[in-house]
Amino acid sequence: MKAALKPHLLPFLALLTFLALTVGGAYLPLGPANLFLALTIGSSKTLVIALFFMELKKADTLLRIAAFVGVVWLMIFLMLALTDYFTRFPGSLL
Amino acid sequence: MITSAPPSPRERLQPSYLSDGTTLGSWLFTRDHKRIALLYLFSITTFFLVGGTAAILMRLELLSPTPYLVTSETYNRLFTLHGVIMVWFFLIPAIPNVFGNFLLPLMIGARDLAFPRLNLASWYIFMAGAALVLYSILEGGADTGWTFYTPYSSTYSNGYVVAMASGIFIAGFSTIITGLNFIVTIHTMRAPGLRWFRLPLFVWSLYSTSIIMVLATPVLAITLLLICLERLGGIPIFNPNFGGDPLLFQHLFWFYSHPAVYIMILPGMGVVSEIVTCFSRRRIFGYTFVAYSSLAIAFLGFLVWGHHMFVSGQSIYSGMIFSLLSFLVSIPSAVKVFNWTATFYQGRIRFDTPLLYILGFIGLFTIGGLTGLVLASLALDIHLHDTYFVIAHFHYIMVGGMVMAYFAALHFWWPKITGKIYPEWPARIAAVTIFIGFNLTFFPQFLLGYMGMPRRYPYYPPEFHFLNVCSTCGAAVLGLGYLLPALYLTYSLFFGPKASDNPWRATGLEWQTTSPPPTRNFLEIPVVTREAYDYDYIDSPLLADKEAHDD
Amino acid sequence: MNWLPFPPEASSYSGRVDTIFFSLLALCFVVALGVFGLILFFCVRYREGSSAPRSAKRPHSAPIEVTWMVIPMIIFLVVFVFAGKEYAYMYSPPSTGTEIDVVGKQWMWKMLHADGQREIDQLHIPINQDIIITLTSEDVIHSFYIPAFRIKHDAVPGSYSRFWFRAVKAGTYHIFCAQYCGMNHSQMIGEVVAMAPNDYAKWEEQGHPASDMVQSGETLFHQVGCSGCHAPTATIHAPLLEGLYGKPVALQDGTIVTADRQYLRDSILLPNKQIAAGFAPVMPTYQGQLTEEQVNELVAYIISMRNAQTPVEQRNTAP
Amino acid sequence: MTTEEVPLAPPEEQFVTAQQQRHAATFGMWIFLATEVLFFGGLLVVYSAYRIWYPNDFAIGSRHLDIVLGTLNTAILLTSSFLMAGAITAARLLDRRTTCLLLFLTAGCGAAFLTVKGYEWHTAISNGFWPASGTQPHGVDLFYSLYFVMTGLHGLHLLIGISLLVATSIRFLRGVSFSPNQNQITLLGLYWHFVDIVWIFLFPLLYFIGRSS
Repeated sequence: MKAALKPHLLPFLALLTFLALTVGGAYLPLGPANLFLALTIGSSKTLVIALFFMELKKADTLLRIAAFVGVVWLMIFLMLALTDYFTRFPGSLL
Repeated sequence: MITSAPPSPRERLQPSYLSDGTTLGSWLFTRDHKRIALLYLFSITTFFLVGGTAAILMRLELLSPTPYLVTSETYNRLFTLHGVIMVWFFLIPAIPNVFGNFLLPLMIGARDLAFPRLNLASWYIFMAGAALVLYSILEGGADTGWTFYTPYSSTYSNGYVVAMASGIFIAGFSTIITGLNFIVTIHTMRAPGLRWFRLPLFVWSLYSTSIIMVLATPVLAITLLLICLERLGGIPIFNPNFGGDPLLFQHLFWFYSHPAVYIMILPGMGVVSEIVTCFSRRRIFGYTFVAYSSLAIAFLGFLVWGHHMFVSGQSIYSGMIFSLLSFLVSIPSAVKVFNWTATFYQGRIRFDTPLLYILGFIGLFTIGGLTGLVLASLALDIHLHDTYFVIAHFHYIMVGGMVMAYFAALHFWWPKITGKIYPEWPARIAAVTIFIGFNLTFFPQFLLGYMGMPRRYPYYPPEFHFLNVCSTCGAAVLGLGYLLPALYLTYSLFFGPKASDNPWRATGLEWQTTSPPPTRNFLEIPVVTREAYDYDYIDSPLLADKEAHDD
Repeated sequence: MNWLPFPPEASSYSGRVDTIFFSLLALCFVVALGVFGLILFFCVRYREGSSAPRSAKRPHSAPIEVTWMVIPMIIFLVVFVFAGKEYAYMYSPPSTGTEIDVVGKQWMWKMLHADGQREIDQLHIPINQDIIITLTSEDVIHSFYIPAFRIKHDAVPGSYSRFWFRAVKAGTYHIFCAQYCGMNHSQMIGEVVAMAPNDYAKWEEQGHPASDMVQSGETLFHQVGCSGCHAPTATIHAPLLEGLYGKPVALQDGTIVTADRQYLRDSILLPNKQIAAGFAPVMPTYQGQLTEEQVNELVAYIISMRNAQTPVEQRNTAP
Repeated sequence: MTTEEVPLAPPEEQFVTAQQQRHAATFGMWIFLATEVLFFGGLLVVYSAYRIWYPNDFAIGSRHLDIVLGTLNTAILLTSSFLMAGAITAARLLDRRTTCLLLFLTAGCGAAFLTVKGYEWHTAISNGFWPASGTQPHGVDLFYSLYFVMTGLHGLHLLIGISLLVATSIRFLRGVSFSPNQNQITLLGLYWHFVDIVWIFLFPLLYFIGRSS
């Protein structure tokens, strides 16, 4: 049991600290930067899981591209769709 | 004329995939990509006929300004049925699932796709989705149009929207699985020596189409799921009475649907590249540019969906952004058309049926593409949006382009699929009839569009009457044209002469195995040493005597 | 350009839209001619068995490829700029003009003139005057389309869309519903009657306009209880509406918005969407109790008070 | 201690080497995960559009969610990912007992997450926050429509994951041979980690709006 879990302990602890960070960070009065902070911590947690638990670190570039292509397309969709929502009514700029 | 040769010695060793098991079970539980391709061929042909009858009924209805054949209620259900069946059950699966399934392993020198069981599952999922859509049609059908715009589809329509939407939701998974299967196969199972830039351009177009299939269809799934939740569970996602935004539905829907129209046309472009090179006996002009233009279409196709919403109340600035991007997405298509034209230069052109269809494709697709530019310019789209100009534009690309390419592929690979040769002259007559019927049907609709006739109108003011009558006459000729291939192709199944391994003397690994090919495709996996479309080598005298020496 | 069966150029910018269309069409014709001509020429010259020279087999030439990518891009940019400018011009109405409210309802168009005149599926307008349309819908998405004026805009339920046109040719033209909206979508056809100014004036009198929109707005203001809180004499601490229209309003979350029609409409139907600073969110929503016309009348009444300088002005700015 | 590759079973007939088959399967799984990213992505676009339109109402809705339970749920899912990674390593070491145990524990964490989430749903509904309540302002109604749809969809994916985990661990308890199926556990692990990543993004987006002001 220990042999199986030992290699993954370090990433797991990193994840827990990130969790504590993000919950703590939620209460800091940063205004819009709050969302940015939450998303960066979220993506760093995702990176830890992807690289260590999902073994992207050892994977070849093909798997890495397949891993990130979905996120890239989502960014395209979000950015272009939100150009409409940011500019449709004059007062709605974040 | 294509050559019909006596069966080559290797033929007797390996039974063809058609004669390898004749029980129903051997067809319904097959894992052979070629048999699954034929299963898809039968399914989409029936759906093409169903969608076609709906189209003919609509055209008959439009013969007179006031409805005389069907009430406007039935007309609304007819155009919804025509849209849904044609888009999701004919255009999207036609070339990828039939010719992609059949030819991809053959073209890259593999014995089958990466996941054969998943491939069969995709056909069953496709038929399950089709069953749900047919159930919805038989119960009365949805009357929302294939676009399902809210709030009409979610609150006001009384048709069977949830049954139709879940049918398409399920059929969407069949597209995702096909795309996933193709991407993995192309990446991991190419024959030795078959580098990316030696791949036939049909494989490049299938690769780009699979990228769109995999990345766009999930958004359709979530959109249809949200409509069903809103309609059944009353969860107000797009409902304006709860502060929701109907335009948000349009953003989600068109983020899928515009890449979906590239899923429909890209494989057709791959077929054109194959046939243009084979019948002008010449290497394609600018191979890398044509290959990369497929990828460029796949990527840029995701950036332009807002041009469907110029008049919908979307902000002016995002309208500008989408209009600019829509102009950019036409560049790769233009590159393809120019390269095909340049490929005819200094070729030895033979006007067999596949090339007739492809000449029709290039002509009609160019007109369709150019009118797309007209619709992408903002000021003109204000006038032309939701009119018959748009109907003519996308039919020029879908029917004039994609269906012509589908028929060209059907005739070009018919000897390889069935081992029989179709009669040449009836095929040429059919091709010309389809071309004439098509233009008579859809060119008047451009004029109707600029005159301001809106789409989805069973009633219309009398000044549009004459052009609608012309369009209906054209539809009759077009309908007849589509029936002709069914006749002489079935005739060729029983009475057609036996086809040799390579009747067109074309390049490509699929022509180096017997036709119809054995179940495991190749006796031994071929090693590729030559560049793609090396027709100089095939036509060179030294190959002719080497082959004579072989037999 | 009227020898073609195309609709007449009856609005100020329809001429410009036609010129863009026909110049782009000519451009496309040239390109199509080039491609088809070349293919035809090659097919005849290089058909099988012809004796044409076939020596130079240069299957690839990057410069040609780049040129037929760059040239179309430049042409497209030029067309984009012209069409984009026109688009912005058509969809941003001038500040002053004859205001008309159009409400799309399942299978009819309801027009509401500024002076309270109501019309169904008919729109009488004077020519050579800027007409500003405020468009909304009561149920599903419709699309207000006048081919003769080359103008179209979707009527989206839940929000106002504003655009404008100026008729330059008298006559009767179709109004179509271009966005599919249900069973009688194809019968949702109306008529625009563009009239010379004196005919329009004659029509206006005998048209005996019902009570003025602002007056009916005022009666409604008291009828449905707005005056209970918003009248200057009211005891309840609610934002004063005199002089509100067009002025900036500070919201509770610190942002500043201008009190335009959308803000007024949202405050009536969705009061908690944007709460004014310093006021409790106690206002009840009128969603479902008022029809679109009544909301329009209330908004018109509030707009009519925009320059009413009452002593209570400073009360608005209470902390 | 490197986990050396256990000799693989002969590949299916359309593949040339077993290594090629494993690589194809893993690549296929990653592509499937890309489709899932876009499936949840559609919901993220709806969320962002309405968050721009109704910043205050989303803050009100978010404050009514219990952040302690949310943090607990995230911790549970992170541990389940940790256990899942352990199960994959145990499978590579051919340690049958540990693999089954870790698979069961991961499924247990998933079940714990669902119970906590069920409790949160119950409290939200009893407080009068459900999709079309009509009593709340529009933005709050939309927030809770999104909350229920997003967590419901995520819960459904969790349910599928749990049933696969239980089924796989039972098959291994019954002594199914390891070598050909080693790949299946890795694929299941990829799916499970993905479902955890979805929650990692859902948690701050749903629970943290307007906490600081």
